[in-house]
Amino acid sequence: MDYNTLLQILDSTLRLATPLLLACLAGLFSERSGIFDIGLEGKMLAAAMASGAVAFLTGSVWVGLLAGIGASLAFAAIHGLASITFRGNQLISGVALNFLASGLTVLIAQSLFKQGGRTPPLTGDARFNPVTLPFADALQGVPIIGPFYHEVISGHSLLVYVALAMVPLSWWVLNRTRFGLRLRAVGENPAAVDTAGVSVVGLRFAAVAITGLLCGLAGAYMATALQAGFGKDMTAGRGYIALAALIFAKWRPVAALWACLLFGFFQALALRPDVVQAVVQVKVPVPFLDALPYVLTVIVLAGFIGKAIPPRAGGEPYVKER
Amino acid sequence: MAADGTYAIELKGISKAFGPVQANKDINIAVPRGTIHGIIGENGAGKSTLMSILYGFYKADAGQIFIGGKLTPIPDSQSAIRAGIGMVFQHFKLVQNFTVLENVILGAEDGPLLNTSLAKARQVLESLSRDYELDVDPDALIEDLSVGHQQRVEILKALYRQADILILDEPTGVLTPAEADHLFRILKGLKEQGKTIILITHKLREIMEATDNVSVMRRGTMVATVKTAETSPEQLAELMVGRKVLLEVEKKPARPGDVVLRVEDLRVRDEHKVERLKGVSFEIRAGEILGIAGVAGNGQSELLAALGGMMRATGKVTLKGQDLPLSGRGSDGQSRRRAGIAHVPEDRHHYGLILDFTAWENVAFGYFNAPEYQKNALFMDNKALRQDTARKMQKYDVRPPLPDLAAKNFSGGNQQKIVVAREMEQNPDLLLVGQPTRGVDIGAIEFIHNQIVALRDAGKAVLLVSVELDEIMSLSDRIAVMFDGRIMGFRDPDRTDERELGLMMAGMAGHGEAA
Amino acid sequence: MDRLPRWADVVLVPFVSLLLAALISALVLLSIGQSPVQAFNVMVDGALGSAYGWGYTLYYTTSFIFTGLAVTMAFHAGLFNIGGEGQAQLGGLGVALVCLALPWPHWTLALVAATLGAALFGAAWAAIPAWLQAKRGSHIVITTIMFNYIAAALLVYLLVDVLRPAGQMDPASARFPAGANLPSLNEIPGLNLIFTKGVPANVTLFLALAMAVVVWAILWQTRLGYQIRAFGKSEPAARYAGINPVYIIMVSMLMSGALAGMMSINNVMGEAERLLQNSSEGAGFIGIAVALMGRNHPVGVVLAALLFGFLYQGGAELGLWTSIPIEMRIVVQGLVILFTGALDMMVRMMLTRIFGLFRSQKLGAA
Amino acid sequence: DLGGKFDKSFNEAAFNGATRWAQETGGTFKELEMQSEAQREQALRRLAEAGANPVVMTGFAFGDVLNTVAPDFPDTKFAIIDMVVDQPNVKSVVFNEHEGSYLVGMMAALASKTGTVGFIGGMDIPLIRKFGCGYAQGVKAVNPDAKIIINMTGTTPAAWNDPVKGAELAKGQKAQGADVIYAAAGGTGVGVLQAAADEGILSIGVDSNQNYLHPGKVLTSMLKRVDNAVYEAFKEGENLATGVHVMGLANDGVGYAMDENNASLVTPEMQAQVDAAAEKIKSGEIVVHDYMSDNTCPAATF
Ligand SMILES: Nc1ncnc2c1ncn2[C@@H]1O[C@H](COP(=O)(O)OP(=O)(O)OP(=O)(O)O)[C@@H](O)[C@H]1O
Ligand SMILES: Nc1ncnc2c1ncn2[C@@H]1O[C@H](COP(=O)(O)OP(=O)(O)OP(=O)(O)O)[C@@H](O)[C@H]1O
Ligand SMILES: [Mg+2]
Ligand SMILES: [Mg+2]
Repeated sequence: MDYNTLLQILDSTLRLATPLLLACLAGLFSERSGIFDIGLEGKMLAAAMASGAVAFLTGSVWVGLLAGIGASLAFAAIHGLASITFRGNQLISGVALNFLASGLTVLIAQSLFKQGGRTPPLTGDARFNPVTLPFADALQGVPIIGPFYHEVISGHSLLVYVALAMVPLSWWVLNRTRFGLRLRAVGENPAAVDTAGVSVVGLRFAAVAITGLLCGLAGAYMATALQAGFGKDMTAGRGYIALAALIFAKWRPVAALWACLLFGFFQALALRPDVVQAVVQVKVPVPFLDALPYVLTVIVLAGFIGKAIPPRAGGEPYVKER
Repeated sequence: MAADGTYAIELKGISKAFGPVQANKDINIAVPRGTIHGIIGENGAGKSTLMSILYGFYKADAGQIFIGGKLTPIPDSQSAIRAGIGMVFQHFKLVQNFTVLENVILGAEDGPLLNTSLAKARQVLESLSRDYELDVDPDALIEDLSVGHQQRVEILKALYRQADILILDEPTGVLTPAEADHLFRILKGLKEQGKTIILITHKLREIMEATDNVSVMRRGTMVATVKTAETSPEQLAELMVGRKVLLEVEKKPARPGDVVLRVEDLRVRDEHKVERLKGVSFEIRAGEILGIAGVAGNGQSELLAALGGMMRATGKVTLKGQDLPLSGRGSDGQSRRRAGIAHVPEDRHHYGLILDFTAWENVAFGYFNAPEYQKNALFMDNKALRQDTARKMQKYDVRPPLPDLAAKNFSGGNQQKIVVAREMEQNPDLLLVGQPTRGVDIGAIEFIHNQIVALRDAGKAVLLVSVELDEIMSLSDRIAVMFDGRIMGFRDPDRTDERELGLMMAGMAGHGEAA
Repeated sequence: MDRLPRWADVVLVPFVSLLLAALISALVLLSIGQSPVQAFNVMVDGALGSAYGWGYTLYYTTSFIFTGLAVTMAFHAGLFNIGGEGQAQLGGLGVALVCLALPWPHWTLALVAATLGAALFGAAWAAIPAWLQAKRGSHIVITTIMFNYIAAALLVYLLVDVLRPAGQMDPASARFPAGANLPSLNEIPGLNLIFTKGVPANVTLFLALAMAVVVWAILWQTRLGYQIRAFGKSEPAARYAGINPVYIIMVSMLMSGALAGMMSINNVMGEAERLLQNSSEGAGFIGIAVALMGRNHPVGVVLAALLFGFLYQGGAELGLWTSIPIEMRIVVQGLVILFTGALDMMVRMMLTRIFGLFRSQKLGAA
Repeated sequence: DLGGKFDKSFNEAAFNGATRWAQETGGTFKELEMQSEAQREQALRRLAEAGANPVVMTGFAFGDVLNTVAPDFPDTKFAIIDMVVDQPNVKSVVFNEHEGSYLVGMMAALASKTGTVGFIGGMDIPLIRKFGCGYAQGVKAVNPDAKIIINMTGTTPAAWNDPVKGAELAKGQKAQGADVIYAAAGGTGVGVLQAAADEGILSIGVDSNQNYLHPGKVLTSMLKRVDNAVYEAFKEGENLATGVHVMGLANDGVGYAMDENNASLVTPEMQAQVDAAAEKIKSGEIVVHDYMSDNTCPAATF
């Protein structure tokens, strides 16, 4: 495989890893606060539809972005209501919301545009267009790094860089701020937070809201940057891959970055079976590449690559008890 | 009452119901500033509920709270903390994988960023630990600390928030006598500083030693508040239960037969591969009660678990000469029961019962393979099971005697009676009993103690594990003291006292002289 | 808080949840400018209005009974099996392999063999997550989700590269031999008086009902069931009682997977008569809703399955005769899961309030 | 088919044909879309049930199902596109896509500056290879040493509706030097055309005229007059002429699209050259190899 092909694959790796990364960090905040969320998929989908539709109607991608975040937040709110306020089963709530999203998005898109649940293609300012980083062209000449910087690093939509920036930010918030301390505490032992006079419900809703926000970004990226419009079930299981990445990363922001890049890389490879074949010298069935992230996650879950210990209070609704 | 006549706390007409349960009924209590005030009462009498209301953890259905003489509504813990109230709960509220420092500042941070708060807290902790013998390593992880130290962290949390009213809910249940003494020294120190302390406990001895006044609760009502100096343990016990109770069990001298259980060099590792039982050897004869004294967490639980088939172990154990497998096939609870071992577990809620199951389903718990409960090769005989349950509830006076009632709807004591009935009615060769009277009120204690003695007199062997020294002293024919996974020594209850046992429980003295 | 009378808990709560779901669905329809009433009529008419409609409703019901029972079985062991989808697809593979193996002389033989095949493959697919849960403590919800995706990928591979007959373009297995065709309801003497035209509902329906009885018996009449339920309620207690956790997790998940796999007898063998990609059509997930609605009791599951059969067929009819997209049924499904599964606490609180009022009034009157 | 009614391509063409008929004759038709493979049979039966006649279905995937359904409704007429189903009451319409592809292949070669062109197929099946093969022959005819990059989106019907993957593949081919990309991939093509436009290279649409999607950026579209076929079928109505019906260049079954959107891209010379070839094909002077005839392709390897 020549260097250009590699660059090209890394390039699409970054593109494809971005929604995973945003969703993964989203899940990270929720689960660190003790709320399991398998509804990432649904939130992304809702956001994708909302942003796609609104961006088309208003012609402004920014308004679309807000709409996407709004939709995702709405779903997050329901999840919070069910799993925090009414202490329902968080997993079931997640499953339900995924169904809801996959159905509602098509219904709404269809009733708005009558195009079989699609939103019309977005053009111009209704989309996030590639931004070229400074010196990208100037440095292109420089061997190795030049093309790398130009092809892989530069020339992505703004949201890609936002996603990357979210990683250190998340780490800092979790480990260096009061909010972070309380968030981690509420995920480990809510009673400790409660008796310390801090509202468990408040903290968890805050966490779920952040999840909504980040999923909103992820969904908007799908519809307005990676693609030019929303299409039925366009997230295609990315929410679950993000979940897998989260476990793979053992609920840590920086590790999440690597996990998502890895899974993004698999997706990029799945697009180029020809390359894979050229490299490994045997025909690798595409389904195998598709399944790889899931297989790896299972291996991690099995504790063969270190044990993945979720937050102690994860999944259980908080009931006051002594 | 108090020197300066004003009260630190006054509760007026506090009531609280949990659905059908009236946990607190029109409670009135006044605590003078700068005193240690004891509260005693049966399990479920409403002590913790009352304190939780004072701490804003529960909202009272009715009643008023006065702090320092002025009406102070306490809707949540936040306002309780602001009112200068700190609470150390029965079960600690610490984040296991946080450091002491992080736990202390949690919720009391100075700014949105941590580093400043941490720096300040570090200094405060140093001075506090100097003033009150509250020394703990600020950077240690909670999960690495002993219970005693964890409790100190809880107290530090309260003091860090400038609490001048400190509530402790059954603080000594998990402490060695030494640790307990240390705690009471700390409390006295705090009292000197003018802080007010409320102490909930079941141990009359502690009340008599540490408190200035004591309030007694029964079934959700406040029955009396008296000066400690002017009362006696007997009187308090009577107030608690509402009738005379014998604090001592009377039993005939034991007539030990031949050896039933022989344990040699028993070793157990927990799931973290830590050795919890470090080579224990002893034997129990028919018609004998061997009491295991010791502070919770020194290997007694593992001993019961290993013998009961709940944990795999190494060493040699024989029951009536038969070898008992300690790991692999035949080392599970079922095989143990078949071998003739019955087991009243330490924690009925976690082990002894399925709270969502009905009483009759619980009576089959562990014995679902018993022939008398089978209709045929395929199906169980649920009808026979119900009848059998009704009989046992009759005999053990379980209230209410309804086989189809869910276990969770029985009271603590009655839940325990169901477990005891189930295990004793198997008429085993060896009975393992852990904390038989934990979470059980004095009335039920009497009954259960008599049952255990009766079983002994019927020529059975009994292994009794309890953290209550009084219980060990009064029931056992021989006492073994455990510390750090080893047996420190054997004693004859008539030829030892709580001091000696306490020292041995703390790991001091103790030579293996069998009694 | 007050406890509700048992009947309210068993009947009223699911009913109210359902009502709420229906209400929201109606609002959704209104918001996209459709008439809920008309939609409802179309659904009722298309799903229950004719023997033909029933033919489809019962067909879906059959599938949902299996997947619902699968979720139920695992649930009582305290395991949330989201893997029904993957297990069903593997079950389909089992069915296909059996049916294509030899020219079956008679459908009864084929049915027995296929049932074994389906159960075996479904169970096998549940075995790995089960083992990981039992031995390594890997969260079964996550592993089963992962296995759904792995199953999908596996089937694509098999259908494209292995099972697809030469010259055929769409990824699907060859048709099953005639001897492996199960009689549909219209081919069964007696029933053919009702079902005159060809319907997909077939003898598998009776197998499903039989399974419901079997599951009930296992759970509430046998020692195994007793141990499963005890383990499901409290794992430490189970260990105290000498119940072997590994054994229980494995057995319950294997049974669960087998049940999920068996649904493929209905759709793969009974209807499509060849193995298609994504043959289970999400029935594995609907099983969750069915089990929740049915309060994890076989009787409830059968009723809930009928309800969802109606929703599913009715939804198809919507897509057919109205401009309401067929996705509407996914929305309804999501709402039902939400209200019966995640928000049932809310419903309970509501009802408890109401009951409380009644009580106090009674007292007042007395 | 699974691409979805509004794939801007295959199914949309069919839909337009039906609408045209409806408008002209005032007749009504009932269209429905498959959500999944498993539904096909139910849908088909349901329509026949409801007395719809004729029933027209687009896409090879119906073939097998139709084989079982058709006999059950002897007096209903069926028309299937892209598949030959041998039943007395079925009309099978197949197209010479290779001929149309040949023409756009020439067009691509003529427009390409890099001498590298791309082909992105939907689901990897003989039918789509037929497109690719014709295309490749056309390219080679103009520029024998042109490089042709061929990618298939996938192996399942999902490949008809995966714009994300389509876009990624297009970007990939661009990176490998392709400056004209022919998308024969249903809804996936939308992503291909989008990406091509973003990357500033040319693309070629398929089935219906997709030039308008990105004016000035879509070189042309290989027209497959599914709309005509559907229109015809409906028009014939009850007395549908059953049997196999081949639509090629000769009877305007296939072709390439010219309109104001791509006028700027196609020079008269190019057009002349292509039209000439078209004539030769009609007259049989040029024979474009049909991949499906023997599953081989002289001009490309899959
Ligand atoms: N969260 C709760 N929900 C329902 N009932 C409760 C709850 N907490 C306590 N109760 C009931 O209220 C009564 C008082 O309980 P409480 O814990 O105050 O008693 P206690 O005196 O602290 O008992 P113990 O000595 O065991 O700590 C008991 O009947 C108990 O079962
Ligand atoms: N957590 C709880 N939730 C609901 N009801 C409870 C709870 N705890 C106790 N109850 C109910 O309150 C009643 C009294 O329980 P509690 O444990 O206080 O009795 P108790 O005073 O401890 O009696 P005993 O002396 O037998 O332990 C029980 O009948 C039980 O049904
Ligand atoms: Mg208490
Ligand atoms: Mg009690």
